[in-house]
Order: sequence, then C-alpha cells, then structure tokens
Amino acid sequence: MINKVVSNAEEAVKDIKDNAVLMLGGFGLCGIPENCISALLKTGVKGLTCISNNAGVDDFGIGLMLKTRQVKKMISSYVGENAEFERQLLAGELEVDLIPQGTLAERIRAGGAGIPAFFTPAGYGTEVAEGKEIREFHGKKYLMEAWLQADFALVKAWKGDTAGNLIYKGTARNFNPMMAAAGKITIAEVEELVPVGELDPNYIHTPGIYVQRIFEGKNYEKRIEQRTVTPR
Amino acid sequence: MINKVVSNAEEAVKDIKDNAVLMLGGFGLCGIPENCISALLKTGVKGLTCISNNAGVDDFGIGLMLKTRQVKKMISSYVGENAEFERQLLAGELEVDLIPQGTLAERIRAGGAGIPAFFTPAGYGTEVAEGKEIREFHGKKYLMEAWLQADFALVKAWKGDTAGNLIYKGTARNFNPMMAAAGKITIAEVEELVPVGELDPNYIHTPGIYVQRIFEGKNYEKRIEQRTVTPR
Amino acid sequence: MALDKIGIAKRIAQEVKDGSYINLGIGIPTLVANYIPDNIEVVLQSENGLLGIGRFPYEEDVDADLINAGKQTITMLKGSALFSSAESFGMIRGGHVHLTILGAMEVSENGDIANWKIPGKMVKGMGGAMDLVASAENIIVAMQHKSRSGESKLLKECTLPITGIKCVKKVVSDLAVLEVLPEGGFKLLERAPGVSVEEIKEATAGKLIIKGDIPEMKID
Amino acid sequence: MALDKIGIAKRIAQEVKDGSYINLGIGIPTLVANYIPDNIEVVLQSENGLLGIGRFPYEEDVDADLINAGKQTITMLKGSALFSSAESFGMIRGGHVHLTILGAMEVSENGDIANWKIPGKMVKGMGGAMDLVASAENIIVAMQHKSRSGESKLLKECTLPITGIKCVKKVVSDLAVLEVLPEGGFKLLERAPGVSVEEIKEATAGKLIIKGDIPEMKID
Repeated sequence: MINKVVSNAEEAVKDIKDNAVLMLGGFGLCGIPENCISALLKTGVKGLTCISNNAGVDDFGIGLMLKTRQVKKMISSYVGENAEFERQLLAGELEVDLIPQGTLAERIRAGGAGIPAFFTPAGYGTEVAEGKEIREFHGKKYLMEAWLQADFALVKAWKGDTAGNLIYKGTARNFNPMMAAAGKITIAEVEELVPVGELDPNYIHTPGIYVQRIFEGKNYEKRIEQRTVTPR
Repeated sequence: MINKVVSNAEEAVKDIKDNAVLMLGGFGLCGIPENCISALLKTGVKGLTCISNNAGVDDFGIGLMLKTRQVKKMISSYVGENAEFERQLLAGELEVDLIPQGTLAERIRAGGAGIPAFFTPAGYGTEVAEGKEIREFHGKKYLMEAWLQADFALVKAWKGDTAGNLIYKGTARNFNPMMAAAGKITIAEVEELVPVGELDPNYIHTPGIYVQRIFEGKNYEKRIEQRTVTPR
Repeated sequence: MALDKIGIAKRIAQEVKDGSYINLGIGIPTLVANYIPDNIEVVLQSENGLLGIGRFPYEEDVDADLINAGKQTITMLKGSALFSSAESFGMIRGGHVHLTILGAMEVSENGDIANWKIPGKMVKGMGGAMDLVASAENIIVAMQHKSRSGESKLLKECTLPITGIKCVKKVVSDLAVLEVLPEGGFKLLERAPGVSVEEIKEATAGKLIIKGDIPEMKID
Repeated sequence: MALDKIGIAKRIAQEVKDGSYINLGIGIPTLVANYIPDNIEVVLQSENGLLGIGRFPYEEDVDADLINAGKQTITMLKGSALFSSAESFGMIRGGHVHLTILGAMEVSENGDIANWKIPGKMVKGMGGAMDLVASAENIIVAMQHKSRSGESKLLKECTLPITGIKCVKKVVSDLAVLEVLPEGGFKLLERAPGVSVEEIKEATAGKLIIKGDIPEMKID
C-alpha cells in the first residue's frame, strides 16, 4: 500500500501552490484543521480560494490567513464577525461568494459523489437565484446548483487510522466528511492516529478511499466562540 | 413524545393500503425487512409498487409477495434468478422498471434529502437514457434523474432505540439508510430494540427523525444466497 | 403593553406540537426552548449536525466539539444523534423538520421574509436561513413589530434583500399574533395583553385583516 | 494455446497498481484478487457497501450480514470500512475507485461495452454495471474473444443493448491483450502463449491495429 501517513502538517501541505482551491472543514471554530492552517501560514502560499462554511475569527482559524493576505476568495455561508475580513471586503481586496449553508453542503457532497448539478429550493426568489436556471418540480420552484471540488481538502477528525479511515467527534463532524470526498487530494489531520484495524469498520465516518494524506496533529487549541454554561 | 414503538410487524403495516408505493431495504437477502414482508403476506394488500434493489428469491423476501401476486410493479436494479418473477414478467402481469444501482441509490437519497432531480453519467448512451434530458458538464454527458419517494419505507436495522435511531450491521446497511429518509412513513424493524440513551449518538446510522414506527422483529432467518467458505 | 423577548418566546412555545422536530434560530427563537410545556416533548435540531439539543453544559463539562448553530457550547440528550452538515440539510430540505422558528427584519403580507442582509452595512451571509425558509412546512417568525425608529416591519413588500418568498405562516411580535394567509394579508389572531387593535393597525404597514373580536394572548 | 479463466485473471492481475482501489465484477474479475502479487497492496470495493473485501470466512465465521456484490459470504480486513449504497456509488461516480474489472458479452472498437441484457431472454437488470462503466477512470474487460458458436465478441459496433459507451480501456481475452485506442480500434499488445497474430486477426471483427512484433504474455 502506498503510505498515506506524513509526519506533520508542514509535510502535508508543502505542495499546495499559489492560487490553489482549498476546502477547509469546520463550523465556526469547531472541527477546523488547525495544524494545516498553521502550516499554510508558514509556507506563505498566496491567492488561495478557500471553501469553508465560515472564515474563522480575527485571530484564529482562516482569520489568520486573511490577516496574512493569503486568501483571494472565500466561498462560505456565513462570515460572521471578523474585522479584518470586513476591511478587506469593503476595500475590494477579497472576493466573497456567499452560498446558503445547505446548498454549500450539498454542492460539496455532489463534488465528491460525481453529481455535476442538482436542484434545490434554497434561495429561490432571492438574489442567490440570479443567473441560475430555475425549474419547477411538483409545483415548487428550484434552482440548479453545481458541484464544488477542490485541489486540496483539509479536514480535521478525532481519530484516524493509517489507511485513512476517519471518525469525527460531536458536532466537529459538520462539513468535514463531504470535503474529504470532494478534494482531489485530501489531507486529514487527526487528534489520534491509530494502526489500521483499531477502528470498528461499522462506525467509520469517512472511508479511507477519500484520504490521500494523514497525520497526527499537535497542540489543538479548540477555541470556543461562545462559552455558555449552566450554573451549578 | 409521540410513541414510535409498535408491538409487532402486523401493527406496523396494518394501514398500508392497496396500490401503495413501498420501499424495502436490503441487497439480495441481506438486510431485508423479513418481519414486515411476512406481515404484508398476511394483510394481503395488493397492487403494490415495490422499490427495492432486488426482488428476493422464489421462496424468500419479496419473492414471497410476488408469489401471492401482491406486487404490481417492481423498481429495482437487479432482479436475479427468480422463476416466478420471470413468469409474471413474460406474461405481462408485472411491471418492471430497471434502474442502474447507483442511480437507484441516489434517487432514493434525493427523495429523502429534498432534491427533486440531479445529473448522473450512468446510462448515458444506453436505453436507460431514452426520453431523459441529457446535459453536458465539463465535457462529459449526464442524464437528469428524479427523486424517488414512498408512502412507506420498510427498513431493517441491527439495533434501534425508542426514539427511532438506528444502527445497521455489516453490509446489511446498503439501501436501508436512504430509504428510511425517503419514506413518508418509515417503519423500522430491528433485531434489538433498546431504551433511548443506549446508542452512542456519534455512531447512529439513521437519526430517529426519519423513523415513524419501530419494533423488535422476531425469528430472523437471514437466509444466505451464496454460502462461500474458506476450508480450514 | 408590548411583550418583551421572553413574552414572545412564551407565546411561540404554545405553538409547538408534541413529538415534533424543530429548528430554532438565533436570538428569541432559542429562548422558546425554555418555555415549552412539560407535557410536550420535542426534538431540537441544530443545523451543524445534531438532533436533540440539551441544556448548556456545567462549567467542567464544556466541550469545544459540541456546539449549536449559534456556536454556543451545549450538551446532548438521551436519544441524540450526530451527523454531517449534508445530512442535516437533507433533513431540512426533505421536510423532516416540522417547524422552523426564526427572527426577521421584515416580513411581507404574502409571507416573504428578509433577515440576512442590510445593503451598505456588513454582510455576514445567510448561513442556513435560506435553506430553512425554502423547506420547512411551518415557519413562525419571532420579531419586533416596529423598528427602533418606529417604522413597521410588517410590510406590503419587503424593502431589504429577501431570504425566502411566500414561506412565513405565522408572526409572533411584541404586539400581536398574526397568520399570513395563503392569498396574502396578515390576519390578526391575538393582541398582546393591553395592546389595542388600533395600536396594531398603526404598527402594520402591510394588509391587516381583522375579523370579529380579537382576543388577548394568554401568557403565564 | 488460449488462456483459461485463471490465465486471464493472472494476466489482468499484472495491470493492478499498488495502493489502488478496485471494483471487481462477478466471474473472472473476482478471480483476479487471488493473483495480485504479494508486493502490491490494493483495496477491493464491494458496491453493496464495503471497502476492504477479505477472503471467504471459515465455516464457523459465516455471517449473513456480510456479503459481497455477488451475494457471497465474505470477511473484512484490518482497515475495512462499511457504508451505504449511496455512499458506495458516490465513491464510484466520484472517480475514487481507480480501476473496474468486469466481464462483457461484447466490446466495440470505440470502447462501448454490452454486458447486461440479451433481448428475448431473461432480463436480470444492470445492477451497478452502468454506474461503474460511466464513472471509473480505468476499465479493463475480462472476456472470451469469441462466443461458443465461434463469433467474434470484439466488434465494430455492439449488437446487444449497451451498458456504457467509450469506456473500455483494455481487453484481456483468452487470446490477447488489447488496448482500446481513444480514436477507436483494438491495438494488439500481447498474444496468449502460443496464439498467433493470425488467430487473433481471425477472431477480431472490429478494427485490429498491429504494429511491429507482438510479444507473448508472460504468465507464471
């Protein structure tokens, strides 16, 4: 078997070139590929198109790559509160393509599953529908939407094995499984890399066929955006 | 919470009326809703349209419902060796719609996920494409295919809880998860029904939202079509 | 007297049916969960991949890998299930989520909703709102009847970029409960305690339909 | 001498690349798994929802819930993964399965394949074959060069209902290894041991391209 295991994030992302199209897993700061983002900050690769539900915050996640001006375009559903993002957008330094979250998820899923286009009701009658083909099925109007694929998909899982099989934890799953399938090269960073055979085949979330490189990440910060608690 | 648990298959299927459209999980005889099929034989409901990858064998699975002439139409990808099936088909007593297996799986998935149509390359240039819209994307030709939905989806799982969450075992998963989502009413029969809270939320294959009725099945036969073994 | 946010949440909680699957938007809708009667059991969906949202965790149980769509740390319940964003929006688009409760900046008399963008100001994105309003069979909006500057937010036509068309079934505002009729128009169902029909008329720019006596809301 | 089924399987096994994901059809293709060299590691996909097909089980380990696409009882390997049919065909359509090996009743010189239906006889259905041939980047066909009645099955055009068009990249028959050229035509690459170019010419109804000396296959 060709070895999928690489030693660290630097090795995993070293051939990501300027102007590459990337997918980055995560919802908010939950389940984001922290190690890969750090490594991309080091390589200094520029002109990136980043497909990610969110754009991080000012000082974490994709927000860090915005600060270093490595991102040319964001394709997201919600870019939240991020002052640097806002500044670049208003200054015309950043292209932004906003997509309904379910459409984004399904376009990525379609990219991995070989479905070049599909119909969804989301956005009908809104500016999202502008320029898109509209079709009626069973009395309801739908937009045609195209698949999304990426040169590299950067995903974060809880556990992974050396064959590339992945298991996510909690709501850190989110966009990661579809992105893993939609990347021409998928790089998985995991909290725990285990030998093949240790994960139960019945509970694999991402089969290894989708993963080309895998490594055990380090120093996960897992920052929390809204720490809400129930008082004792 | 409205109670989803019913006592047995007879209770689960009692309101399935003549000419209903059903989905039945399983691949070959693996992961089929044995108890529900037995119960339908008893109710004697007729004129059924059955969406199922296969049609069972002469004396098991959907084959039993063919013998009792309860099936008007089969929508399948492979109907295998089944003498009664062949007889009815040649005699014009049975309508058959044969669909490429991946297209069948995706049409059912689309039915559950609210995607009325999508494009697939399977069948382009063949008789499957007749009468269908053809579209080129990125230099390759695709057919437009429509979702499939059912009045009742009958699925079989390994374990289920009283909230309707399901876990399948081995390759008995197959078509069951998509069908569970594509049924207006989904009836799940499980080998073991456990109290809510006993299944790990991270390893649920079918979330309970898709399941309207659930019961613990009895006397699973789990017949094997090709018993292939490695001699010691 | 106009309702406060909690009052609106309490009134909407009365709309919730036993055994239903519900998606709650950020803000007032999230509060609704606190006022659902004890004899009613519902399952809350979080579009980032969870069915069965529980309470906020105790301090020592906070888990960065378990958040809701508002990015708040949460817990799971017995019977919860986790899944991907594609599965989650499959549930939504496929009509498996029975009720969506969300906030709005404007609602029109034919049920259009605007709640995602104010041109010229920061654009944050629509998140899952467009999928939700295009898909759920029942959509209830929680909102203030008027803007801070006193202008009606229940309009003949939305002035802001819309999120979805002809989708809102009911509006619960600080002043009233209104049904959006299929043929168009806000049908006044209930008044907030102490609020007169005249006040509601004055606050509603869209077509308001008033038939017979309009009862006051009953809120504990 | 023409190859037997095992010979064809052995020759196809030489086409398999290390680290690839492969779908094997029923019949001769299934046999290929037995002859993959020890230094080559591949993962076999079963379209009913498994990556990592292992050997047949020992009698006492037979599990009705674990079968391959041919409905045979099988085992899993370390690193196997289970999934639904939708995920499985997502893998196939999405081009994640590198190589598909399947049988054929006819192949045309432009790479069309017919292997699912004989009009007038029983129609069993196409199963996953149409998805596989429409999707895989590399498709190798294992087949007999001629029918039992002695007619060529490598044709100018298929006479039977086709399964997919312009998809077959290579044919390994009992007589020869042939590449299907993008511009059309069967390019003869190798002869079965002891089989002459003349015999292959005689057995091939479609356009046969012969350039230079044609070596014999090397099979252990």
